[in-house]
Amino acid sequence: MTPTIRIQREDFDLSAEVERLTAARSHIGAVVSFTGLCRDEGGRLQALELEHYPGMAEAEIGRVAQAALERWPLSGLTAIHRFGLVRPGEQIVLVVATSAHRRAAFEAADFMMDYLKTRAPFWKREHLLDGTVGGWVEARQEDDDAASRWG
Amino acid sequence: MTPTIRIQREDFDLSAEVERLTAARSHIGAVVSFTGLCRDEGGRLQALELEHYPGMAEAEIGRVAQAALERWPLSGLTAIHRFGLVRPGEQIVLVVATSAHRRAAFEAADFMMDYLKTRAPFWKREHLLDGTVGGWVEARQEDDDAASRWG
Amino acid sequence: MSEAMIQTRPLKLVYFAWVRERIGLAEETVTPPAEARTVAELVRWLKSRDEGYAAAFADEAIVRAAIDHTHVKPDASIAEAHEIAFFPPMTGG
Amino acid sequence: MSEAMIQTRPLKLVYFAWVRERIGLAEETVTPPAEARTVAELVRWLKSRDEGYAAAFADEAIVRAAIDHTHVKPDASIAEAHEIAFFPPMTGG
Repeated sequence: MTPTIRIQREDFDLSAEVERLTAARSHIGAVVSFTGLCRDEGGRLQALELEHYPGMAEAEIGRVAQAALERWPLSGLTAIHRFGLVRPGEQIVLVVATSAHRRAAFEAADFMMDYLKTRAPFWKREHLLDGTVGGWVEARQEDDDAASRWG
Repeated sequence: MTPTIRIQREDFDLSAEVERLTAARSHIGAVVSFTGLCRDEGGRLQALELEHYPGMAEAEIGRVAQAALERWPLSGLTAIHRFGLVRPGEQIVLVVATSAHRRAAFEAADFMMDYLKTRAPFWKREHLLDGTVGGWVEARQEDDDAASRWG
Repeated sequence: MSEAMIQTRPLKLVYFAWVRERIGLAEETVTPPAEARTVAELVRWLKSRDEGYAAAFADEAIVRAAIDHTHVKPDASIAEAHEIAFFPPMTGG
Repeated sequence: MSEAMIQTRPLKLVYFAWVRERIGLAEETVTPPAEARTVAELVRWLKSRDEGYAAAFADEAIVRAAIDHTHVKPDASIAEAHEIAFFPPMTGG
């Protein structure tokens, strides 16, 4: 099975991506999706600017997906990450994992997100409502801690 | 926040349910969905018959949802479970959890599914391709084990 | 509440999945004797009624019970119950 | 590969986020001296070039590096590298 990995400026459609993985595959019992949205950060955010490293972003997410496929018996795996300007309430990232059973689908999606956060070459900068460009979002220790759960 | 709980014969739409939880709420950063599908069990299954205990099904899922709300800082929580005849590839159950951060959304959805499996009064019976009605699906020890993880 | 009142109070019983099939009924209203004070004692009385109940409750440890839509253990009192349900371990989700 | 070859081999460097901003460049091609054999040694050489690099790498422990699209540690050899990237800890997802 080849995972689907897309790095794109455009939005994505959750149902369409789930449909792509489940259509005509009736051995799938579990579908877990994670959608990451842009928060408004208490109303002060106008948009998030997402910078990425083209080429490496695809390669690194591909490596994380391969690790997930080796670890869990998955039927399908999709990861989509947007770049550019994303406004509060809009979608940033999607992971969908399908499997015969729910434990594999839950764990693989959780694992993918932990590694996307800490290893995929994306950086967020805040654009504030007052028109200024704020600072780069700082990496959080708890994201590293989350990724280290997987050994 | 009041969770949405529905016990219904009709199918449901993943995107519509996610949309209901996220529309115009821009403090949400994470959406985790679990969709449980009817497997074809190696091609021998024509349909699953889902029997439920009306009244108690809603009450019990409501109690599990309340426990999730007390345990995690959720922005929204939806659980939908179908009854009646469901064919391979069709959807059986949906849980959607939204939160500011991903850990709460993942854990709450995972928790909901573990407790739905072991506490919600639903019973599955197999209808086979050869036209016969097979046996009642047996409860699995690993489902009890999964639920006991949450203490 | 006096034993006489308990004895004569009708109680709704509902059955699901193979418990329902073995008993041959989806629901019924019964008036259990006063000595049936707990779920386990009610099951013992039901088993004495005919072989359908005996088959349904052959392995008492596996059949689950709920009083008024809430899961209960075999030693739960049925004194305040309006509807008692018996069913196999759940297999939803 | 001889040191003379290493010395003259041009190397593409790419920078992201605040590393890019502090250096003032998104990418450049450099020819580092032969003694710059590892990522850490390359950083030391870059820091000596001007204050933008010095500011970008002020806390060397925090800047991450990748060689040809793969994360590497500071002691990684740059001998076979075609493109080396420097960037802050990732904040995607």
